[in-house]
Amino acid sequence: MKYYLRSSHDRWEVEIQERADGEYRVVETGGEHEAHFADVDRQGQYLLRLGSRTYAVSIDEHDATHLMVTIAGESFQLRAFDERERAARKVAGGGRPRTEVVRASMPGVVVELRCAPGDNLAPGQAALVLEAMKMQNEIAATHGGVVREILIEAGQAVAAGQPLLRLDVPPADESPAG
Amino acid sequence: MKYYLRSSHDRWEVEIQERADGEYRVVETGGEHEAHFADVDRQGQYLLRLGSRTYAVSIDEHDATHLMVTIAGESFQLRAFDERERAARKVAGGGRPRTEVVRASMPGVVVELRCAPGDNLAPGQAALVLEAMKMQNEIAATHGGVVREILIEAGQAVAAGQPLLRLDVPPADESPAG
Amino acid sequence: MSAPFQKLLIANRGEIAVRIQRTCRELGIATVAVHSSADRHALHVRLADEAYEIGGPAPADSYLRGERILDVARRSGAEAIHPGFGFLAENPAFARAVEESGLVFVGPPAHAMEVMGDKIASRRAMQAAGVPVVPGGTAPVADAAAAAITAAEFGYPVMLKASAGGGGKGMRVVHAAREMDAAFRTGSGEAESAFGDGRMYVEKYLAEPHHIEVQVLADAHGRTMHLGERECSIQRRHQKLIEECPSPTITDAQRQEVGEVAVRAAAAVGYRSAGTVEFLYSQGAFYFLEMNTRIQVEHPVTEEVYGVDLIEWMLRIAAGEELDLPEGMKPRGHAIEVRLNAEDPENNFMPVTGTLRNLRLPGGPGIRIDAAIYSGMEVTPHYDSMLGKLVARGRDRDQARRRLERALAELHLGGVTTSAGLALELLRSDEFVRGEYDTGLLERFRSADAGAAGSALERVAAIAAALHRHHAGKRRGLAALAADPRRSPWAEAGRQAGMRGNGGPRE
Amino acid sequence: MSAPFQKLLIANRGEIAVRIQRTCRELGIATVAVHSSADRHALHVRLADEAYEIGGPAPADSYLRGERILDVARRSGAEAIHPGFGFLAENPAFARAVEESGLVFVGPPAHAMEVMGDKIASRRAMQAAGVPVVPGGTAPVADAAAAAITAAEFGYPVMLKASAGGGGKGMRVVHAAREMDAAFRTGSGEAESAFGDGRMYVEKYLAEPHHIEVQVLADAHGRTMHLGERECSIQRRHQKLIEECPSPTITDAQRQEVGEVAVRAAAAVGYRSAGTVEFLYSQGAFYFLEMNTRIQVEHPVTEEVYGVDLIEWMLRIAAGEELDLPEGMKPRGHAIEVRLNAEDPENNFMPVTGTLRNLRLPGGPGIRIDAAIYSGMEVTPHYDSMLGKLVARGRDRDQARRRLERALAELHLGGVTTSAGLALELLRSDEFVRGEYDTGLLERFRSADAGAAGSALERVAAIAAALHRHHAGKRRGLAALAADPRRSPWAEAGRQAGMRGNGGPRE
Repeated sequence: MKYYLRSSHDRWEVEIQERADGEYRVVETGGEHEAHFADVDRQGQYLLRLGSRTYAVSIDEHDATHLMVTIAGESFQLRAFDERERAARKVAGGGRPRTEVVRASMPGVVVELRCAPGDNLAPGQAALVLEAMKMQNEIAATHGGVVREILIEAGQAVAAGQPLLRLDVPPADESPAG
Repeated sequence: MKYYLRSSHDRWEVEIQERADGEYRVVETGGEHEAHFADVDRQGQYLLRLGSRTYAVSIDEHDATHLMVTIAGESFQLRAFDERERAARKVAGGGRPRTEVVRASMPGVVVELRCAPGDNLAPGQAALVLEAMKMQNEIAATHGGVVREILIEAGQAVAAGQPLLRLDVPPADESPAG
Repeated sequence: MSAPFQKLLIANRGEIAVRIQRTCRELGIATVAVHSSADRHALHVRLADEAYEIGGPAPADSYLRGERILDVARRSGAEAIHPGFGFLAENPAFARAVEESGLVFVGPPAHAMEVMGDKIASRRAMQAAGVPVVPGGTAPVADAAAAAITAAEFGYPVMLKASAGGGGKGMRVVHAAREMDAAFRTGSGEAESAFGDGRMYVEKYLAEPHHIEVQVLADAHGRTMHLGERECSIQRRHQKLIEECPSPTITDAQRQEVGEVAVRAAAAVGYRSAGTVEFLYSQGAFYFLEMNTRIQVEHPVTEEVYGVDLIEWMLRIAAGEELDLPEGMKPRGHAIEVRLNAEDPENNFMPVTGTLRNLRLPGGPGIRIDAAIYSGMEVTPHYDSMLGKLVARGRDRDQARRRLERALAELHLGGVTTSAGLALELLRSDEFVRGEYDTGLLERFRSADAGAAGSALERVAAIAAALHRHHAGKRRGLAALAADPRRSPWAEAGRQAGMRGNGGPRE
Repeated sequence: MSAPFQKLLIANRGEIAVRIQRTCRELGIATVAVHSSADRHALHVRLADEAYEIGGPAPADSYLRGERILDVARRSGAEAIHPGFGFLAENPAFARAVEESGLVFVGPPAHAMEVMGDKIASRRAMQAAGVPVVPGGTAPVADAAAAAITAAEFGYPVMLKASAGGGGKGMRVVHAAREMDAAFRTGSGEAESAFGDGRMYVEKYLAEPHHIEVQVLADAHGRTMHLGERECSIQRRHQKLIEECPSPTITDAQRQEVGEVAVRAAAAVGYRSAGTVEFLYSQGAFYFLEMNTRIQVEHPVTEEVYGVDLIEWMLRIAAGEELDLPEGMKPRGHAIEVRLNAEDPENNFMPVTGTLRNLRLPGGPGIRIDAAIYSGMEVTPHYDSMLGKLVARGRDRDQARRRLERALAELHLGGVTTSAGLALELLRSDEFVRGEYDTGLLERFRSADAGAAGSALERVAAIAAALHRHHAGKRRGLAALAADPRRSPWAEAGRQAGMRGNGGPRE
């Protein structure tokens, strides 16, 4: 089986052949490894051995393809696809969306709007200010683009995940993170 | 619902009326309480509130009726029966068995036999010596009685739980621990 | 050793409530917890002797309701109330109400709180006591235009601050006149929302200063002393992330000097209890910034290095005991603390919510964990994002830093994004290793570095992710052969009961 | 500060392997783990940089296979081997084999081990060096009859000891001649099995003595020093359960005296590395008991009070560095350690096996946990029953004891019976609180007290048990309405995958 991994700035292809329960042969750009991989506590702690190197790995699943992998205190946000999922994504036109919906990352109150329909927001540029946990938090667009629609008003309370605005994302080369 | 609890030296009857999810009225010899009881982590940690007193309770189940309850570092081995189970036990003739099977509490090697068929062992008296974890451990009968049968030989390796000898327990008043 | 009180109410939650409970249990003091409906199963409730629910999840409905808390104190027979930090800790009206109820407030006198709680009043009091302050206005400015006029006097950059402020709320750096409008609006709005007081004032902005604060203790018998300083220059959004004791920046003579200034500052307002005098240190000079009239988040680094229990001293002082620590205590070894916040450093430190799981906590020599977390705990938007603190001590700064680095590598908190990974990177940065950093470190570090990018471990993480997908896919494949397609909550409960109960009654 | 080695092989498992790894990580030394097939997922494997499986679960098939371990050291490029405690730690042949391979053995010279490892040879060496020893025979006795003759010389009670012994194995107290036969038989059998050497000798039995031991450090440049003593008088089955530093029994002058005797004892055998000289203390006099030529389980209490990392010193000394700790170091504060053993105090401390779950670990000021446990860990019969250690330090003995008591109340280790509850009772006993106890405490305490019987919490536990049954019954009742009756392992795996994977691939 082959898997396709992406971080915000890099990508890997990893081929896995299962030799025995928990024993694998792993082939990736960096080389081939005899690997052992085991779920040690059913809570998210894993042992990974590559050759003789060992790693205490913590894995937290956001969903099946979004994983946070932590090794020795360093955390990596990764997306992981199998061949079927990758094919499905290709058909859907690659990773970069044509529109971006900016959502509330947590419940709060919109205390300031910093854009209007038609404004062009750069990637990472603050679109509005959300007050939550007693802090004023700037909410930014990830891809940026032209503001098509603003879905809330200043002063409005919003729930976590609630859509706040919709942008038209300009076409570009496929970004590594999809 | 009424429950019957026993430790090695005491017994309690506890009646539980459910008021709302997690909220109970508890009636026992020591009085009546408004109680809140909640499983906080699905791993064995519970909150118990009796009136305004709160307790961080750890519960480990050996099986449905054998519980180890730990509060503030003090552990209590308890047996807990509901009404149906208690009735079944009464029919079965009370807690005290007519025969006792002494078992190996862990894997090891029998290095010495200290009794022979026909011997009368007192409760707690060592019947044999089992070597395990590099220690010589005396294995004793709980209830004691006359040795009817010895099921192993000195020098033999035994598995955890393996029956070692069988005793005829003399009749007696029902002991609190059953 | 006798207990200063028989029963104490702790008007707080989370790790500071548990921290106070620990000292109480050690001293034989029974504890009364109060909690919101969201905290019904929290660790501070479970570890208390008694607990009372006082309202809904929002702080205004529970932890800020002084009247209800006083009522619980009376009903439960508590003799004293410890407010922890945040919530009612620096509210003079609450402190007065406690004392007027005939109970003991474990903290400073209300008057000291009032003076120090007002930026402008405290600046005036300090100037009168001969304590150096940051150059700046001493009165609130009416609006952005007035602020711009004052700013022009000192020259940009200036710092806009909330008159009622603390914890960085409402604070804004303004680099030029054209930024003043937006900064005043959001800063004042934040202050209004946090303190119910949107007044702002202007101070000279010291470029990349050090944040150095002095721990003081004062008893009711006229003795005020200090327990050295803490360096807290690593901040994000004007909130501290890493703190250490002693400061790697100042000399023994400067420690003595700033300690004496802090004692003078505390004595000037008739201080009693534990408190912290914060200074900016820039080009060899200390400037009074504010006094925090409470126990502080980062108090453990002082405890580790001076061998004292500050919570115990707060309780003893509140009970009228004399502060009998020796004069001129010296720091012994070094301690560094990292705050573990549920927040996303990649997203401007936005607080995040979630359910804690997959916890792996470090141990071994020199490691202290102050937290109130457990697997299954909900991190909600109602409260501060700090989950706990990881503290390392060592014979010297190098050992403390290496131990903390080692412990962060062992630590894992799953279910939420935290600041732990960033803290580890900071500890490894050249500036931190050399002990030559100031409040600009975090920003410089982040603009120079794209986080863990380029780490040799990333490739290993990718392999682990692939193996995890493979593993999970295999489990799902097996499951498809046998599993029940229904996924109702009842069926779920049944499965769990079956797994835990070992299949039902058995004898 | 430079690292004494680049890469170290740790020839051990469990908490001591993790303890050594922690210091290595702090010093920048890469670690190589070896493990049995039973320990494939153990924490010491996961936290290592490299790991090699060396055989089956039984120690004789893995952790005792010196040749295989040496082979791994060569293959991995490790420069040195730390043996931990137990297994090969006091095996002179292994130490020699390591040195002959051109690697460094992190421990004493083989000759010192040999002398101290033989009870009779060490008694002779100590007598020659003017170190007082317990009155007794200096040659092994042929059989029970010969033992009885020697015993008659000193008068009963006497102590039968294994000539090759250590850790209480083979040791028997004999109160009268009629007990000699059985005691000799089981003691010699135990010694034969533990050490491959069943020889026994006889010593005068000191009634209820104190077990006091001195930590020594010696470098390769002729310096030998001591770091005070530990009181280890609370023992079960001749194995220590609670240890503290300093001893509450002896005076400063006695500390100095016994420390100097210990230095003399170590120097007499050309000692190098960390080691412990054990004494019995009875009626004002110290008697040499044995020297443990390794790091000891209870080393953390010394580390906490003297502020040193003993593992680091073992590594530095092994690398040839000079011991540059100051002369005459004084204890600062107090530390107490409780061993957390998987054993049943109600059943003569029999080791127990099981799967660890439901872990709740304490934190807060003054608490240190040295362990290698995790939820889901199998406690097998193959290895020592010690899961880890809980250590508290305080400014004085009273604070350390209160902190440890508080931490034990927070601790929970589920899935196996442990010694933690008994330790808590002992800490609360009058004798321990007063610091007036000897090796007879545990036995006196247990015969006077029926464990937790009569605790006010037992009734609360019974109510919790009833509510738990009710809760479980309700879940089962709900489950019966909806659950799938099949309970195959595949269906189980499917349920878990379903719960964890959030219902399959999604984008």
